[in-house]
Amino acid sequence: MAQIFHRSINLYSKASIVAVVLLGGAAFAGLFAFERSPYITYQGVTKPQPVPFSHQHHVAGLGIDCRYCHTTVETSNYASIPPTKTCMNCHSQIWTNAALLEPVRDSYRSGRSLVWSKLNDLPDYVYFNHSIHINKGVGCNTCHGPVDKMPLMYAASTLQMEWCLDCHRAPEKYLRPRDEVFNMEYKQPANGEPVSFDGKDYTDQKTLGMALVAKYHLRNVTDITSCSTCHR
Amino acid sequence: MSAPLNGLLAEFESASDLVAAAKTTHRSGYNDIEAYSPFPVHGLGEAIGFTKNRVPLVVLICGILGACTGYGLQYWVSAITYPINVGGRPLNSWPSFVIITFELTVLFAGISATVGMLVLNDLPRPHHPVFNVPQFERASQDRFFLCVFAADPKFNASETRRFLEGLKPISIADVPDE
Amino acid sequence: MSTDPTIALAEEDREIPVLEPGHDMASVTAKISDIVLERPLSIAWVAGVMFCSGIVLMLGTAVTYLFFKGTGIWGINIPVGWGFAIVNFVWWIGIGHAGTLISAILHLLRQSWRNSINRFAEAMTLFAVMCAGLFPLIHTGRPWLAYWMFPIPNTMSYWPQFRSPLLWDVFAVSTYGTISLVFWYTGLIPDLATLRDRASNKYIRLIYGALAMGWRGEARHWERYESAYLLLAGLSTPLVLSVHTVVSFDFAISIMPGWHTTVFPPYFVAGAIYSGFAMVLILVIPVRAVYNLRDMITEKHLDIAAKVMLATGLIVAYGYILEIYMAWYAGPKSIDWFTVHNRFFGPYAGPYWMLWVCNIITPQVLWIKSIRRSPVLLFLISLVVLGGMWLERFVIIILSLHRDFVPSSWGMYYPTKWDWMTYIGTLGLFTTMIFLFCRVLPMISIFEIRMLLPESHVKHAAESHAPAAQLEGKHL
Amino acid sequence: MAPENTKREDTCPGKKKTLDVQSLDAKALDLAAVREEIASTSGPEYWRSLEELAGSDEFREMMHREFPKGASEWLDSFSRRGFLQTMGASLALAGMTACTRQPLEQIVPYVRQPEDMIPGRPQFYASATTLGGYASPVLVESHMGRPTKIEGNPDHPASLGASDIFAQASLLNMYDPDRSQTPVYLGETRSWKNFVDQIRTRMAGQRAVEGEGFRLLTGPISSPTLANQIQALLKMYPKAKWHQYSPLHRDNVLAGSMLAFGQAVETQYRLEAADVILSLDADFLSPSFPGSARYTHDYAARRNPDAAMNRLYVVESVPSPTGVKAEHRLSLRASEVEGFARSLAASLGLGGNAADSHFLRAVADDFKAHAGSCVVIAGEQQSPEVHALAHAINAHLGNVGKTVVYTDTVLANPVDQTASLRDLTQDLREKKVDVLVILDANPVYDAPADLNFADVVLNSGAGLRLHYGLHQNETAELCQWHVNAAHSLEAWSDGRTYDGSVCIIQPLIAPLYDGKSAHELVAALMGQSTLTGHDILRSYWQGQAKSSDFETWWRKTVHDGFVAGTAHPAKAVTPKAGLPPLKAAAAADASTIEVSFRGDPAIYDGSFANNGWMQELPKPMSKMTWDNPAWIGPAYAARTGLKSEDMVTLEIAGRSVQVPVWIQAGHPDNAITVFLGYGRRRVGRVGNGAGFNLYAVRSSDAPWRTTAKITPLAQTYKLASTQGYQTIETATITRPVIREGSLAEYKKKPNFAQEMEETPERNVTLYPNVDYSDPNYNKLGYAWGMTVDLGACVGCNACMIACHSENNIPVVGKPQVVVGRHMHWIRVDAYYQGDRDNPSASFQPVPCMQCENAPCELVCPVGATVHSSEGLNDMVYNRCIGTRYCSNNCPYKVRRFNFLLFQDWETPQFKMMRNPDVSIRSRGVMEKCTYCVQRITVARIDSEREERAIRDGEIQTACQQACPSNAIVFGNVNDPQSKVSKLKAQARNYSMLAELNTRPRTTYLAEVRNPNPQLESAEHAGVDSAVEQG
Repeated sequence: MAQIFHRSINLYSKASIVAVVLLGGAAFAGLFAFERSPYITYQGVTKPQPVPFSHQHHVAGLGIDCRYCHTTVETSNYASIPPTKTCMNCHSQIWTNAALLEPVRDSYRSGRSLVWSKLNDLPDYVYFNHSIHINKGVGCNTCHGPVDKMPLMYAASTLQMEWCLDCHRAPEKYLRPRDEVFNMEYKQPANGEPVSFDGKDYTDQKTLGMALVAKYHLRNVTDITSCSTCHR
Repeated sequence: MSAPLNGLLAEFESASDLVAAAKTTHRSGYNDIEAYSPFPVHGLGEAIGFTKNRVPLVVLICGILGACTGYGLQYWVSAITYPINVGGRPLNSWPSFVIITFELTVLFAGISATVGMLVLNDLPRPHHPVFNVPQFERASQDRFFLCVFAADPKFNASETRRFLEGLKPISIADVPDE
Repeated sequence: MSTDPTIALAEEDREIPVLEPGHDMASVTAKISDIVLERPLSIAWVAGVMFCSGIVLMLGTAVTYLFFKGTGIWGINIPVGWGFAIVNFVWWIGIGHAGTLISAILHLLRQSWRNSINRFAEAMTLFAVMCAGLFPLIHTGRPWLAYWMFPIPNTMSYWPQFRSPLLWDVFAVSTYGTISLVFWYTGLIPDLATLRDRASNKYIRLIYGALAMGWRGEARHWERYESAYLLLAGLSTPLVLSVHTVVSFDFAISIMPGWHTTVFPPYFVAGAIYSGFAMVLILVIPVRAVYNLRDMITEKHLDIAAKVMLATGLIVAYGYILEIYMAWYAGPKSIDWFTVHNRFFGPYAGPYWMLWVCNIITPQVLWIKSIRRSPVLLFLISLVVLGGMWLERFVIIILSLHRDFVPSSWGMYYPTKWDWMTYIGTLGLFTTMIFLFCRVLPMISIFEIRMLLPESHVKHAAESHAPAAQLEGKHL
Repeated sequence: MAPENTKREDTCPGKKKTLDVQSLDAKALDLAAVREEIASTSGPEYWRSLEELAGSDEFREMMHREFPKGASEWLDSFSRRGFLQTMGASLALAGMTACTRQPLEQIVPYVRQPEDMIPGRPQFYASATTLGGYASPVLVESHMGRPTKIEGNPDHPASLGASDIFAQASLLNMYDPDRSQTPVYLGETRSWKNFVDQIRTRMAGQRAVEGEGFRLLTGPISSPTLANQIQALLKMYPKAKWHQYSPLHRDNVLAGSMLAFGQAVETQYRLEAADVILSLDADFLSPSFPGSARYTHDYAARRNPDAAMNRLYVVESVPSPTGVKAEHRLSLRASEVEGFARSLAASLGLGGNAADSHFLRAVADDFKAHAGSCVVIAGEQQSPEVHALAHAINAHLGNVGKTVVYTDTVLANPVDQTASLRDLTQDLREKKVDVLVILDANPVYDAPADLNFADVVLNSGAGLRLHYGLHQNETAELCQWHVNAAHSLEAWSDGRTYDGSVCIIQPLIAPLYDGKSAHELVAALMGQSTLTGHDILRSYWQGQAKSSDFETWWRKTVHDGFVAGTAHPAKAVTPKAGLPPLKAAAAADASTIEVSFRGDPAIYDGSFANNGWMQELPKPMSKMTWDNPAWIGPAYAARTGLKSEDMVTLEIAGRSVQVPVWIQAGHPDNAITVFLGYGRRRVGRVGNGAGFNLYAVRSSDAPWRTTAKITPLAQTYKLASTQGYQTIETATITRPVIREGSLAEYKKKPNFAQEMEETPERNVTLYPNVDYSDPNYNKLGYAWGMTVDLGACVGCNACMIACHSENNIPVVGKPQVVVGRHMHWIRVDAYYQGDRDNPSASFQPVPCMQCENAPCELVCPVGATVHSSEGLNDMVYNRCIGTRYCSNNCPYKVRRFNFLLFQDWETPQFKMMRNPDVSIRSRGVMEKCTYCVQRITVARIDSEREERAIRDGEIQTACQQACPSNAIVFGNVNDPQSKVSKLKAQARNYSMLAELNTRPRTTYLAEVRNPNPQLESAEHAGVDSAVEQG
């Protein structure tokens, strides 16, 4: 009987098997990467807005406090997007005829709302409450990132469940004193610059975090990783 | 017979003949030999001096590996990464974890048995010099073959052929290398 | 368990061998492999495949519509949350048991007769498990999320819930499927080599050649091969017993009356083997006739299979009776009493008594040797048993659910046309696969048949070889 | 090599080919040729055959049958939902998976945000809803300007925070997409302005003739403002007439008070002061009874066995929740009740002669023993005589002023509505009418059949027929003009509650289809079309307000929701001497049986017919949905061989209608009860064609009771009862899920309920128990639990509708209910025990038990239902893959599954109506009661922000809040001081199916009844045995 296969096939046959296995693994890994990619999460992606509003200018430049516009952030689950009126408080005096602001003025005249694209968009089955996070010492930029350095706003975090859990499983990693919550310059304590809280200076986040957890009566991890904390 | 010789292939009528022939060949100092049969023939392995079979060891190791993976996975998921109260049961509800542990043990061991066998047998190997010999196609049907490879230090085309003829095969063929 | 009668029998009647005399290696090889390589396509075969794949199309339709509309197209409701889907699942899985049982357990027990039917039974197992595996997937409300049942790292960093019997099922069934496949393929390798070497068509040779992976039957290979095969058998034995045990946990672990019973595992396993052997007979009887394999699958095989059915059938009967006994023991105020009462006289009493007729009463005729050896009768009885086993699952699932603790929530379950289409569809899928299998792979393990031949064992060697061979030796 | 040769032969390639060829094509013997042939033919053939398949009729038929029809078959009740939608939703669902992309969403902020508005936090406004003219005070929850939920007004004595199904469901009425959306003239849509112009000329014409041909038909009205407007209208058109009609009128009550006192008075009951209550066919615990919310509260307050319990006797002709609660129930035909009343009066010494009976004697003695602290309540459907007798007895026993109070009538200008409508019809017949204005009434549908109003109206030649209402209904069809009404949540108005106090109805939202309020319409009739409802209301109250500073007064009034101090004062009335004369009763003819007419418990007179919540609400006694079968008694059924779902022809005075029958346990023999309000033609997609129209056989001279002939038909009709037939087949409950005992038993053995079933030892377990009080496990130490007092529950279903509304529960439609897929998170089970003709019955509300050892959680393969640290059995919809295993393993069967796409993802109105704090579940997902976790979360977050603990009672579940009898109590079981802990500590507290060791957080307080020792021996034995074995 004649050879059916050429000698080289011996190598190929083995190689192909290995290759299939490797490719499978690669595909899997790729999927994971894709799942977390900005394409899916919009992390760091700006979206078209009626007005190119610059947080950098308003926060860093003018030093306006977050709560001037996001009025209900301490009292409600929504931080709330300011009504056109809030913009007009200033812009009826300054930049009164900047072309950029025409949509705002038009909205104010016509009573038609500005329509913004939502950037930090949680799935509808997730119930997030701003007020309690603020109250427990979660800084604005802990989740929203360096807003004061964003000419155009974008979501700084993936807002995926694993991201939420990262903090809910160990809040002490991120907490800060309440009076620092709205401070965009706040830095976590380091040997160089300690953070003082309750009259004590803390040089590392761990101990500070623990102190805050105790002080602010944070619920246990078992409590805040219970499903109904966020899903109902 | 232009191609370089890879070995000599003797064809036998029955399993018994083959075993006998293999024994003699092996005893008379040929080590790089191989016997071929259409079904497992008892004692043929030792006849050609095959002793250490590592398949069981592979299976044992993979089995243990499977067991650890099984319980480890369940324990890690239920008690470490996301501890959560399910129906008032403790986080490490070991009785519930036995089954999947068992399943993974069998899965790992089972796959390793076949894969191990193939790897140790150096399969897949679709091409092999012996296939060059026409009558070898009956090695998978009803004939029994004994091959002495040229790689064997004691091998000598004419010597060995004569030696094999002494074993009363049906036929003897050269195994060309190409 | 099931093997005691068969061993006994292997001693007892010698007159019918497992392989009719007059065969030599060449002839068995030729006979089996020619079915694949030489036999021309018959109109009947083509027609059969066409018909069955038509039924598969129906399955496709049913499943597509299911995905469009949701499980509501079925008859399920609250309280009866599980209907045909799970009934069929358990039924198919049960059928799937014969294969591995025959090839693994009987291999360990050195039952030579299994050599002629194990290949076929294993194929049947694979296809049955295929059909079974379909149901847990499609019966979920959101099948596109079924992958959540597997421990895959994910952005939710949330994982399956390992205390759930359903999850045990997922692992048990997929392990069972995988191992059966591996076992089957391992057994095929030497035969694939044979086909490779006998094929006259170049392309066919290429295909079988590739599948055979260059098997040459080297002594060393055989040594490793045999130990691997033995280990696989050793591993599959607890596996096959565990699978239906785990399936039974779906019910036994719950707290529903009629489900929460410790007898379920053994009784499910027995039932599985019961239906498995029934299916083997249903397939083997026509096949040995059509492909004229009566000399390799002899009446002896039928006889043994029948006895296995008889034995397992009795175990199943014991299960039924135990349920009634338990109810009696718990007393008339107990929920168990009510459940049994509801089975006897409730709205589904019909199916329940049908079940007794099919599974317990009919098979008793198998005590008669002549019936055990009459293919036609065996075929019919097997059909009845298969139906009975399907009814058993229907009774266990629907009858237990439709009336439980709180009377206000009692209900009824009526299957819809979609339930039936899905069920019949899987039958079509199964038979299609069998049809194809018959034509592309050796239905009988050629090399293991060779080992049944007297010439196969080495004469001079004093120490015993495959006792099979000895056995046959005595016959001939 | 012999074998080899043979082999070569039989497999000779040549042979093989020929074989093949023959099988393919006999003529060609050469393989190559054959190959060619195949190549050349196979292609085309293949395509042809496919075309054939696709083109064949069978194929088309198949496609047709399987898809469109199959689809429609499985669509839920709203036929507009189609295939595309299913796909759309599946996509929406896919959005629930982990690795799908969020769709782009938008934020639309206000331009000028209202000061008091905090996005994300609901606001509550006091208002009122009306039913049959009577107002019930409510608080309306509003999210960003969308009313989403209706609660009772806790500050108002008529509600005390409770609400009823009608108030709750009126929310859905407002969002009903089938509402009339524009004025219509002869089928063409017109504008309000256009209408005003048209009508001006007409009314001018009437002005000229002093309203000679002007008729106004309204329903019963309690609104002072509207009444005042109508008076003004009548001044303007002196010769005009004002008619009132509603099919569920209270004519007999009115006639009764005329008979007894010679004047129209309102009768109020003070049940908190009543030790013994006798109901003469009065279903005063059902929400359609004016003041039922308060009555239920007062009644239930006296059901605590540790305090002084009241005792309820019910003599009734139609099984009712009130009858279920009775200690002693006497089942009589409606016609026999008067006889009983007379006998009672006699045996109490008011003259006449008493037919003596065990029951009667017991009641009489009990009454004598409790003179001044007992009360007789007569039913609206009972004859004036019965009412007069009731008044007499109450007066005789000195109950007046104690348990009974008389006041001015709540309805403005009460009239005999049947007579009033009869007059109108007369005028129409005589062509006296030129302008007919029908305000919020639907006589074409619900007028007594003998008036055949439809023809009369059509042939009346009235030049202007105007219908004003929420729907373009049967009446609108016969009117030239239809004006779309504003819903009471959309417009300013007012109304009186049963005690006469005035509630201000304030709009929660601008009219969705800018409908007009009745005030505006009447104003328009007076040529004041520019006035807004708000102006009208204000100007009226400006006149009434006894306050110097109207603005503050008005603001306070609107804020509180009612006008302080407007409750009617008690009124001294003296009953006429002597008993009402005995009317000659028509001799009952053997071939006929007695028919009673009743309003439907859920859809009332038909005005809730297009309300999916109400259609799917299981009626208290039969658990029937979507239909109104006629009730017959078990005895009658046994005699005639009728079965539930059999169709019969019901013939009354020459008119006949076909209805299915339902065997109702406890229904009197030789009688049949039919329910009005169904069988509507023009109400909307939900209500059209549901049930059977019984108005077709109702006559004006016998609106509540008459005799009929029944002839069985050879056909059956599928009914959708959520409890199947178990309502009358509960013989074989193996564990007593409901437990009750008599007061005596309770005194003897307070924990009788617990002893009915053995509860497993807490610590006999392989596994350690979870400690919910451990601060390391559960920091704030809350462990939520609930008790349900079976003694207090009157089965009014308020909890079910409240839950429906709070939790965005979908309506599934009749076909789905039939196959057992209704979605109620809390259900009220009805159990009947003992003699089927006069059974002892009980209600049992069943929400999720929130088991600590939850069987459902254990079996979920993906962990979609797990326990929260506070002991809630969380259901995570977005994790659920729908194996339904949890439901199978739930012994209480409280889990509900979205078998199909039950939720409506399209209709914008419904989107507005939904509670934004609760996920909308879609296809393939399990759902269940969550203890209103959204409310818990809000309360917890608030308390944490304020750094305090949640106060006991701060969290109310929707069902608890609605419950008029306070049967449901929710709270923290870790806090021994909480109300719920105290209740759980009571001896009669028991867990359902405790033996299963599921450790429910929801437990029940066993019902304790206070039977009259004189009668108890007779009845209760039966019940107890039923309970024991049962």
